[in-house]
Amino acid sequence: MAELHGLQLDDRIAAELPDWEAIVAHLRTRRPVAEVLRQAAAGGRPLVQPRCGVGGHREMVELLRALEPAGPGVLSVTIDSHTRLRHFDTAAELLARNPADLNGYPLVAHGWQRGRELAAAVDVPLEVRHGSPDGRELFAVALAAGLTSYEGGGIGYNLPYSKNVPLGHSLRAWQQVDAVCGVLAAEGVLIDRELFGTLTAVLVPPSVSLAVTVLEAVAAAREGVRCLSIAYPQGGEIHQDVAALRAVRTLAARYLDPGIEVHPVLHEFMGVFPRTRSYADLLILHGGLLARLGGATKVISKTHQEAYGIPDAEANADGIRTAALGACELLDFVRIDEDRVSEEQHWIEREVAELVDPVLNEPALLPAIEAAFAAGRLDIPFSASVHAHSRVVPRRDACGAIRYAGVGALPFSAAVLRRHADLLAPAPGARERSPFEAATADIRYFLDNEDRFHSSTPHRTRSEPPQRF
Amino acid sequence: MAELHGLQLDDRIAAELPDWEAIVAHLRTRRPVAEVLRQAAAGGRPLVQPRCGVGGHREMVELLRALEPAGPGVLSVTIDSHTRLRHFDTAAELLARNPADLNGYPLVAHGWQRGRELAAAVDVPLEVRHGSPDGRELFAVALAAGLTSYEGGGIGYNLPYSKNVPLGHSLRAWQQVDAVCGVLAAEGVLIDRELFGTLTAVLVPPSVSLAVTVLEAVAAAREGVRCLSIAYPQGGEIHQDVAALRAVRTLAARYLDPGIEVHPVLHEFMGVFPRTRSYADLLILHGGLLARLGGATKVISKTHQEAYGIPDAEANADGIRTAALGACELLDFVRIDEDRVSEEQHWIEREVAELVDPVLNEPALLPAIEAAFAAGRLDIPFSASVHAHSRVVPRRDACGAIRYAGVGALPFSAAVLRRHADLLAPAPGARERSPFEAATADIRYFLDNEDRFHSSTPHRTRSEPPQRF
Amino acid sequence: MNTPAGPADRLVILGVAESDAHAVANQLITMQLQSHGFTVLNLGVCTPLSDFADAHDRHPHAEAVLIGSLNGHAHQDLRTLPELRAAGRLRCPVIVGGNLSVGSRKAGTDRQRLLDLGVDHLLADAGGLVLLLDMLHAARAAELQHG
Amino acid sequence: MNTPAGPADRLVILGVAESDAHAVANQLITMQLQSHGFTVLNLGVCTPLSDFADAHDRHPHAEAVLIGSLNGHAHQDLRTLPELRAAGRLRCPVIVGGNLSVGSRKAGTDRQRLLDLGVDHLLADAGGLVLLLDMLHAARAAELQHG
Ligand code: B12
Ligand code: B12
Repeated sequence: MAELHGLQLDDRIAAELPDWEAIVAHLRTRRPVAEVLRQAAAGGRPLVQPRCGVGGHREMVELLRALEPAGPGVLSVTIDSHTRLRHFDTAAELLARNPADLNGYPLVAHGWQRGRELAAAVDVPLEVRHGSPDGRELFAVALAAGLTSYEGGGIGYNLPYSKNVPLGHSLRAWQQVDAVCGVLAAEGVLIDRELFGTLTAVLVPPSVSLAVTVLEAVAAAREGVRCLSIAYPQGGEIHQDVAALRAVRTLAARYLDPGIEVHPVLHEFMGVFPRTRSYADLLILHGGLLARLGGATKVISKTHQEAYGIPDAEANADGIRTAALGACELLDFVRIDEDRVSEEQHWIEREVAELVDPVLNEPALLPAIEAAFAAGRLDIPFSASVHAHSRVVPRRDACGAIRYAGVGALPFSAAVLRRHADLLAPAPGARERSPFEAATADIRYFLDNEDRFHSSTPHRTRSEPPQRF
Repeated sequence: MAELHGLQLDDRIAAELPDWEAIVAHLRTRRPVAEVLRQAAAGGRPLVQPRCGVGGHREMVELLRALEPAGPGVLSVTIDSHTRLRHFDTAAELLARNPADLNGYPLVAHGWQRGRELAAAVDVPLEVRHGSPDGRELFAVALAAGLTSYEGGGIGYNLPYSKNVPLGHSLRAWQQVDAVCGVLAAEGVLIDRELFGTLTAVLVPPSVSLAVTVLEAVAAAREGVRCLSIAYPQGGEIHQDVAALRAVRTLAARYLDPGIEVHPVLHEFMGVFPRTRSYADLLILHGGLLARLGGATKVISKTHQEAYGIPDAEANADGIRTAALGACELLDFVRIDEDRVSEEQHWIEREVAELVDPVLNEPALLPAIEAAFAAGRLDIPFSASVHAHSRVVPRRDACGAIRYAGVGALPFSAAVLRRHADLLAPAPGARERSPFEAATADIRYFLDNEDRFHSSTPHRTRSEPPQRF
Repeated sequence: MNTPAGPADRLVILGVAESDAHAVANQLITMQLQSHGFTVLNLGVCTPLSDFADAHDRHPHAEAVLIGSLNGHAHQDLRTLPELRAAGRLRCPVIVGGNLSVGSRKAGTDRQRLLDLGVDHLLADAGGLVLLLDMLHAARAAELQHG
Repeated sequence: MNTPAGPADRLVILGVAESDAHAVANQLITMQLQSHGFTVLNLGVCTPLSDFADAHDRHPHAEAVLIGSLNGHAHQDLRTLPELRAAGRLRCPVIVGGNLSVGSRKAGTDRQRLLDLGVDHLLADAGGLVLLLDMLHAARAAELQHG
């Protein structure tokens, strides 16, 4: 293990990096993502950022250049799965053999010099998006490449992204990353740290998402992080989603030092996506509109190829434009039932408090988080990891909003439990569904909406199942 | 001149037609458009109808079949310009020489038998859309073909569509058409008559559009017409447009027998259309949303190729879907500033009353209409015809709503005039624009919005001028 | 030296093709040319080519005949141009502008067949119109001077 | 006659490929198979192929090994199948399902190269899974009977 300013790194990777002063000097020459976010926040319209990453370097440069004219505010370097899991050798091997087989850009295998080439290829600044339970090496390479925004956190990049990395390990790995950002911030170099509240992306109740990001944000702030992007995944019911996005700001005001910049980020719908271009485009546009109504600084766009596979550049550029259109002037007239939003926001904030306050009241934050997940007092649905109980059972109510049908050991008050039970009370005479049927229907929500749309007139064609191989 | 039940027709064309009883018998076998409209009105979501017409018969059948799966509620037989102007021979000649050179389907040249083939080719019923100052022959052929919906009126299909057809002539031609519909209605065969409030389509003040259709509606009702679709062209400012659509119903209640079915119809934006697919699609979607908010029974869709030329089938199908998406469930949450809408609606209704009441108070309606246009007490902007003064000067206000910068001899009250003057008062210190500059900017409104959208982020590409030859 | 005619004397004949009722561009172009000092004889929409020829017969000093066509029927509506020209009429520059064929994807042949009819200039946009008229005017002045 | 084993005895081994963390389908399929009476040994996400082989060694009567792959890395993640099979392991039907290559337009070759590795069945959707398992089961029963 080598060390880069407190960051413990694999020796081989550390050996390739420039020294700390050179890294900082180069970072100072870059336009920080934090500045772009601040501008967007001031302008009142969310900036749009796509996910994008392909294996080959030349292909990645071309991809970024192809997307820039669509007007993203930030571009992504989305990392492949092998690199995320620290299988750097597999990534390097596949890169040598068949780069098109990689589902992202293996930045560690390419090395920081190529990272700088990516950053130089476009005017728009870049963020590294990945899903590494332990993202230290990747972070070091990204820093050396001059990238000023880095996604991830010890909970959100562990539980959805790996099977058996102990939370204690990931939380401490990310603590080191945050501490480096703290050092840099103190030197005047601002790194935007985005927290992945999206989690397993499918039917995540807003308070689960927000509880996780609040805890990660508090942890990051304690290490000196000064710019935080807090991401929430669109669930599909707009009043709930607007409320959740707005709650990001109120929760930040409650739990964080006011000197920290906080940017709510919307991840456009991350579940099973519509299959027809027209309905997919509507959902993408709808996400842009939601982002504006919810006061997000940034929206991560989807594409009409989402159901099929990693999108090509054209579809991705279209997605950026479509999301931006949802947030554009022509729809500024749109009002929403504010009473309903306030009601949702009130309960979301209350639920988050019930989840995080006991943890924050413990003397040591990271062990308290670990213990809470071990006891199921914190939990996420559909966990990939064995380190969350996954006893939370999310269910859509009649309006499509995501409620708790089961809370496992989450320490919710009776009032909260009663509200969810009431909201999920079956319509009188409704047929009982098995848990499997109910989960399937809730997951396929937009697919069913899409089918209903396409078959609402007698002759309209329905969507076809995606061709996947 | 031959006669078909009161309809005076060119001998050659009349000679080809089946006799009246055979026409009526066939009409009885068709599903009337009126029924489809009634269903849509009850369902609360506008049905979508495209414009569509190509010269060749086989091509037209294929076009209708290609559009049906996109889910239109009604399909169009859009007629070519020669036929509209009763240049039946030119249409027939061009049909023989090069059908692709026709900008619509020359139904008279093809004949009623082929019209029946069109109707049989699809399950969705058909409407004839044209723009004939004198549409009697075309109507007779359409009836014989079994088509149950026919667009046009003595004002709206004259002033925008020809140079020098006296209003007296067109009003009486359409009176005959309406009278035949009245006879049919009395026999239980309902023909939907759509009135073209769209007029010259560019910057038409709502009260001009509605005044014309109210007068045409009253004239039609007096002849016995029982199903009226009243079309209004989207101007681009949503509160004004919603108000105008809703005013269709209140005005109908005020001026028409309650036994007459009235359907508000929205024509999606008919002016200079955006050039990029993404912004064009947004405007098409926006029109669908507007139609639902305004309570339209039907929306006539546009396509992303509008700026370029008559759309191909694929673009047209996409336009149908996109308009329908704007009116679909996923956007049912959208609220609008209802106070602003009510305020607009109040003034629109008042203006319409100020325009039509003096005319309706005259003893004979058609001569009164003629006299009012001759005196400029009724008028339209950008008239194609010498029989309107075209002294109405429309101008967009700061919000984009269409106001009167000049009213010519329209008999507006001082209150109305003052309101428009106030709304158009230039911002203090604003540079004065020439009438040409102002008109150009107002006409290019969505083009400018589009450019602003595309250049709102530094690297986004702007729209290119359309390639037109 | 022959002084070119001052703008006040510059007359153009404007109108829209026979089957075409699109009036807006026609009225805007009138305003635009007038603001540049032209006298515009506007024949309006739905004007047969023979009416343009008649107008030119009445105003032989008109600099150009400007015909708008938006509905896609330009070729059919201008088909008698060769005949009229053969009869010695419309012997001034004929400038055609607008949207000159049916459909949203234009072929080069659409352009060519209009030129083949004898149309002198094709413009997609009215923006370049004054410039074109000025150039034609200057060229004629030069011709008169040297010719 | 050999009675086929009742559903209660039917065991399948399920998991997600090595580089892949997509958990939702995995958990739904578990529910689905359990509701059809299967016993599911779920190895969860990010499971190397050797772990599937180890599990099969421990449970040789498992009817099939079901591997999900959604992230596009199916081929790389299953590359050691020929080796393992050569070593006499994983000698049961291997069924792979999900989204089996990178990109939104799939080539026929993506499918073929998985079959070339020795994958027995490819499914895009879990809908047909029980049917497939039943067919394999019936075929094996028939084999035992006649063989
Ligand atoms: C939710 C989701 C995530 C979540 C997963 C959370 C979790 N841990 O479960 C998060 C956000 C973490 C995520 C991460 C990533 N994801 Co993801 N994700 C999705 C998404 C949106 C839905 C998947 C889902 O849960 N569906 C619900 C289940 C019920 O449906 P399903 O998975 O399709 O399963 C059905 C079939 O596939 C089949 N099936 C599935 N498994 C099996 C197994 C067997 C044996 C059988 C018979 C059938 C079968 O039957 C199921 C039911 O019908 C899809 C896109 C989409 N809308 O479909 C992308 C998608 C699968 N992800 C994708 C990718 C690439 C990734 C990442 C690599 C990031 C990246 N580079 O973009 C990382 C993965 C990191 C890693 N190490 O694997 C791509 C795959 C691309 C490709 N193949 O070309 C997709 C298609 C998105 C896209 N269009 O780019 N993802
Ligand atoms: C408004 C409009 C109408 C109104 C016209 C009202 C009126 N009387 O003026 C109404 C609704 C009545 C109408 C009717 C029809 N229309 Co129309 N209409 C339009 C629309 C939406 C805008 C036109 C406009 O006013 N633009 C504003 C002016 C300022 O711009 P412009 O016309 O483009 O003019 C510019 C240039 O073209 C050029 N230019 C124009 N004229 C000239 C002349 C000269 C000499 C020069 C140099 C330059 C020049 O300079 C101008 C300024 O830059 C266009 C589509 C669009 N969005 O562009 C369709 C459009 C022109 N119409 C079209 C058609 C086909 C028709 C119809 C035949 C119906 C049909 N089959 O669909 C009928 C015409 C009937 C007839 N007899 O002609 C098509 C033409 C298709 C093609 N060429 O392939 C278009 C393009 C719509 C489409 N995409 O299908 N229309």
